[in-house]
Amino acid sequence: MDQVNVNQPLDYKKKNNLKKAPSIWRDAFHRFLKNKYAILGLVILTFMFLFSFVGPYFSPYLDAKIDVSKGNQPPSAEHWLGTDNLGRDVLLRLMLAGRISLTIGIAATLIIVLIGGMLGSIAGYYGGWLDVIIMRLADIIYAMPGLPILIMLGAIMSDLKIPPPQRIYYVMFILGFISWVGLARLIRSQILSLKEQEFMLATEVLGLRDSKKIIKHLFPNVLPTVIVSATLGVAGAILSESALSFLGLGVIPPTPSWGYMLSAANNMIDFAKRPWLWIPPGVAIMLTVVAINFIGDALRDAFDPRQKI
Amino acid sequence: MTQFIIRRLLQSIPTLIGASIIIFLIFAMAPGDYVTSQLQNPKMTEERAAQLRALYGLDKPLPQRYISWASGVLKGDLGDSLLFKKPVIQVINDFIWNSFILGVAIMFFEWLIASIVGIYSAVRQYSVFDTIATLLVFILYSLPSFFLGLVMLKVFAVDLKWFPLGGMITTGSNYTGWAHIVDVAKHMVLPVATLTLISVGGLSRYFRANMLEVIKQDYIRTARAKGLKERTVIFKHALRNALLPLITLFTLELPSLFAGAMITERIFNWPGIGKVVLEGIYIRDYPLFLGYTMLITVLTILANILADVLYGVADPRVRLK
Amino acid sequence: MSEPLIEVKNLKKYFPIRGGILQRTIGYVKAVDGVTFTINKGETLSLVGESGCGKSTVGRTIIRLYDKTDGEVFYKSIPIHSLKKSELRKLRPKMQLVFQDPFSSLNPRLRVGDAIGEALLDHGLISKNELRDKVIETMEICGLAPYHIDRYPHEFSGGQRQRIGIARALILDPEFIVLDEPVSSLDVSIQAQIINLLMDLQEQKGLTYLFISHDLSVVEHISTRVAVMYLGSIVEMAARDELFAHPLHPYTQALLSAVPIPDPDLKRERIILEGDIPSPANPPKGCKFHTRCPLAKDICREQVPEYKDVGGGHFVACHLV
Amino acid sequence: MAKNLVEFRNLKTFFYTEEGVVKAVNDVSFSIREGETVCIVGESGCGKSVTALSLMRLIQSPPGKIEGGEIIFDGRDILKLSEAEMRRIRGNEIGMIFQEPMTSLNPVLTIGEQIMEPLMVHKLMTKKEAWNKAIELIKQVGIPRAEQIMTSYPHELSGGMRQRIMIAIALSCDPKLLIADEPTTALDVTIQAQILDLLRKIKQERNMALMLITHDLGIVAEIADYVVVMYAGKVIEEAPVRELFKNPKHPYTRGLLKAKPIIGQRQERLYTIPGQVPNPIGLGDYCYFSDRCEYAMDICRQKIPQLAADENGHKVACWLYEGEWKK
Repeated sequence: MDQVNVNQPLDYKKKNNLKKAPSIWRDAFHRFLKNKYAILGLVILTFMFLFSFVGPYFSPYLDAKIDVSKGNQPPSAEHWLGTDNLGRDVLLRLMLAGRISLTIGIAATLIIVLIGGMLGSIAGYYGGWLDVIIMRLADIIYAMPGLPILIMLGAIMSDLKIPPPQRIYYVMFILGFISWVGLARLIRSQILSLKEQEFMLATEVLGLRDSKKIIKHLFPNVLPTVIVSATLGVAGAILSESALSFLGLGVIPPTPSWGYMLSAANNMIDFAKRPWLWIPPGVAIMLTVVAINFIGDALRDAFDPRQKI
Repeated sequence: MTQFIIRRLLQSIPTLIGASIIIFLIFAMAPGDYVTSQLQNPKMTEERAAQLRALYGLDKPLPQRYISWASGVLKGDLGDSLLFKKPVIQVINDFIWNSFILGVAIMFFEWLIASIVGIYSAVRQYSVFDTIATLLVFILYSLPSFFLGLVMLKVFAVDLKWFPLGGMITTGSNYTGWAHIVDVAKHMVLPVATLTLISVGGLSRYFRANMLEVIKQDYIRTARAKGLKERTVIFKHALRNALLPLITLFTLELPSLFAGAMITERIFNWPGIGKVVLEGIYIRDYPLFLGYTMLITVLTILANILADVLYGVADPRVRLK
Repeated sequence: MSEPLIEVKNLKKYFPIRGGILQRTIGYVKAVDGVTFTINKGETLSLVGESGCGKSTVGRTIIRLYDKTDGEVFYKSIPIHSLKKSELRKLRPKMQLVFQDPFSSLNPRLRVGDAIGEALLDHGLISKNELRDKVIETMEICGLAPYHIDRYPHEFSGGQRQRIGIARALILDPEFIVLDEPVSSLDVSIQAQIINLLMDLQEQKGLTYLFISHDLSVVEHISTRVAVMYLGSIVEMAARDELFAHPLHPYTQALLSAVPIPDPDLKRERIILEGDIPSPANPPKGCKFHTRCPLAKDICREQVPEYKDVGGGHFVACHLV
Repeated sequence: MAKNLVEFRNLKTFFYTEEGVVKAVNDVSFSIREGETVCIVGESGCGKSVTALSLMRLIQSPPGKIEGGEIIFDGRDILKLSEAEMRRIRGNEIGMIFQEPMTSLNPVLTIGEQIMEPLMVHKLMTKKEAWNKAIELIKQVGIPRAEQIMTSYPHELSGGMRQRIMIAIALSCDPKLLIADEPTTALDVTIQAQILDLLRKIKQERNMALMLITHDLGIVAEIADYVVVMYAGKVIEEAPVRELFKNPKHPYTRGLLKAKPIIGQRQERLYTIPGQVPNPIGLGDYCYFSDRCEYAMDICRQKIPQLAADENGHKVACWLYEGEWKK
């Protein structure tokens, strides 16, 4: 089939080799790195991760026994953040608590992404009565007040005498099951609008199999929204977990958590006289959540530069 | 319009029933109940406990208990609070209005500040104000409410002693009239400041995004092409459109006026429904907690309907014939 | 040369309007209200008309992108709308569609080479290693440089994107292509390039086109036969020269006289139609054009005109002809 | 010969984007006489709309900025005026209508309110006077049931009716100049005919200059007195309408005229201008059309041609017409 000389094709002056153009994800990554808030967020978050997961190995008190005689010492050379009422080093507790809070935050978000993502895409892609059921369920959960339900479930966990180490997993699932609705609705509405786009109609005309439509066309276009809301979701999950633990209904001793450390402020003397007990965990939560929000916002701009807000 | 309201009410009935079932199931999951937690005190004997349970109908099978509870709720009888030994309705009525005053004050300041900051930073985009405001909003947006509350108490109450350490009125004082109002106001400052700062971040970002979206529309360019003053273009043409989605947001926030911020009320020892219900949960006062959660769920559903109706009234395009 | 490739018999496509409390169907938008025509192999039939006349809906219903409400569509006497999903999928490569908007018809996150070649692979019509050469070959046929194969759509101009859309359809070696306003959103100089490309491809590969447009001058250039649509029905259909030389239906005459001609000295008496295009949700009774027709009589207001051949394949639906 | 109402002198309007500086309007000069209809014609991205927005000083900065040149309107340099003085001109001495009637009216304000606004701001009319004048204007632009239209909202009107309302608003203060930026591009051809007919009627009734921006040469032939052809931010040719169509000089203008199929004059194959409009960023000192031009000479790739007029005022910027010895 001789080549048709339709009109001389585009000039080849600017010929460059056939190397693959940088993928769309690498472009987004470059835009992400150009955003100074993102860098700030990344720095803080990496610090918090190192502080929590690597820090403890540098602490001399890693296997120190509880020694009430050394309790409630203010910050000093040996104990940079002083000691708590059981004589434990507050700095070490903070690090160990960080592990728990970060793990729960991420795990809860993964659950949210799993449930919300799946139900949202099924409702959006297949529609019909499936969509109605899922959305009806979402309405119900959305109507119920979040915090009271969390508190109630926390109280039940205490009654069921669930051992502290297992409680962490229950808290993750609870947080996940309560807050998947937002993401499900977001994904559903995005899929519905994508399905109207001409390039999705084109996949129908081309006769592509459903699997190809979902994996190569819908998924890459929904992924950015999922990544952004998942990132912001981690921040939300950490805040909820620490609130629950602060009320003594989430993670409870001996498992350390920032929220529970903060509840030290409930006793008047510690609150007024020993701020080193409860201020550091508060600052830790704030730093982590601010960092995650910076990253989430920068990701949103990186993926969709047009939506500059 | 009425047709729309009827349809939305009918649609929300299944949601309400579904929510009530789930909430009741959660409570039913609880292993013990009030009665068992009483077993510790010596006077309580086994068969006395059985009698009590029968009295409260705790021994019947689950669906039956749900039916009796639900029918009670429909008749407005939410059962008795175990903590206060009085009908839940009364307990709620006693404390909810304290939460309401706090809620109204918070919402007022929140919307006032957020609208000013949001609109100004949208109109003056990329200005110094805008960058600082965005940064500040970001930090406030990520603060845990209880931590901010504690810090406020520590700084302003304990150290500087500008404001009382908590509660609603100075203990032991029986001011009346104006003095009482001033006293309550003084007690309100810290909790209101805390919750306003927490919520102003998200709302001002929303104001800013909305204004930016509207400002780049064609009809704003038309308004400028008419030679109108910039103030008219922004406050008459742009703002009216930017406020539309915010009506929905405002209405959806109304239930929070009644819900009361549990944690903040506890930190500031503010005698609102939030604090009371929270204390109730520690001694497993399920009827009170159940009643409270249902009330908030109903209010949320009604707020959703009201939001759609108000949006229809405000936006001529949607004005439902 | 002229055995029919596509036969359309009394095709109807209604979109339901929901309303009332239970969102029951309370009416229909009769987008396509009984349309009959055939397209012979290697021919270009144009559907021309203004917005809301249903031309795009006809194009999409023929290849079963939308399911029909009534009537029949045959491709080589295969009833398209009664095929099972799998049978339809096998037939898809034979009938393709090129979209109007170059910016939304390409997946922004898929490389151009994959967008063109993926269907060929998915239908198993080619092996993986031969794919890249086939894509490059098709791109060159459509006037795209091979080194664009790995780029993303946002790096291309409107004209180039339309070429990618054409390559995506062409690579499947189709027999019939619906061109849904392919050049409407392009500049004049780019429009000419795409029109020439389409006509050359038709010549070499014996393609059959259904060309949908609102631009009569482009239609006159590219079509073999032309059908004029108004509010869901064909009001006139004839061979190109016949229709442009002797338009019989008043709407066709008005359409032709409304097209601005780039010749300042041309003085011609212009037919300006009054009023607006009625909404397809409740079209006028009798002849749908009677509300705007300068020659409307009483019969036009009551009776639907018969769509008849007035000689030599020149169909028209008007009482006065 | 009526005196010049508007004079663009070496206007430069640039846009500062992340990828670089886009010289949307790059040293543009032409003028519009009183009561005259000048059509600015060119393809997308040639700078025709930016020229009009620069005259109205509606360029959004950042990212846009008027870098240089002058715009003399009725004897005053628009670029030197204070914002307050400029506001007195906008909507009062210059009216403007846009391409998208569907989004150009404020969806939450009634039609009446939007027509009365300029009347009350510029003509200091009372609400009552403005109301009556608005009804009169609605009738003038050919819309029936004016009172009912006053209280209805934009979404209740069709595209054609909304464009008529835009015209009513633009004409409300009897402007000396009406700018119409592709007024009929988004409309169906029968509705477009109505709007063009209305514009012609208005042109006769009022001694008002009309600056019409379009990419459709058919519209230019029907309504223009004088034509300015733009390409990649520059004016490449300008002439009275009959002269331009009868004797097009610039290869781009000739190409445009041949590329558009014309009813009744069917060609076997459309003439095509190869390639596409150049990337507006980093355009150097050469004729921007050179890489698409059949007649391109070396000089074309080295130096930007200047606008030069022939004997009957037909200006063109192309080296074919400017023999090297003339310079």
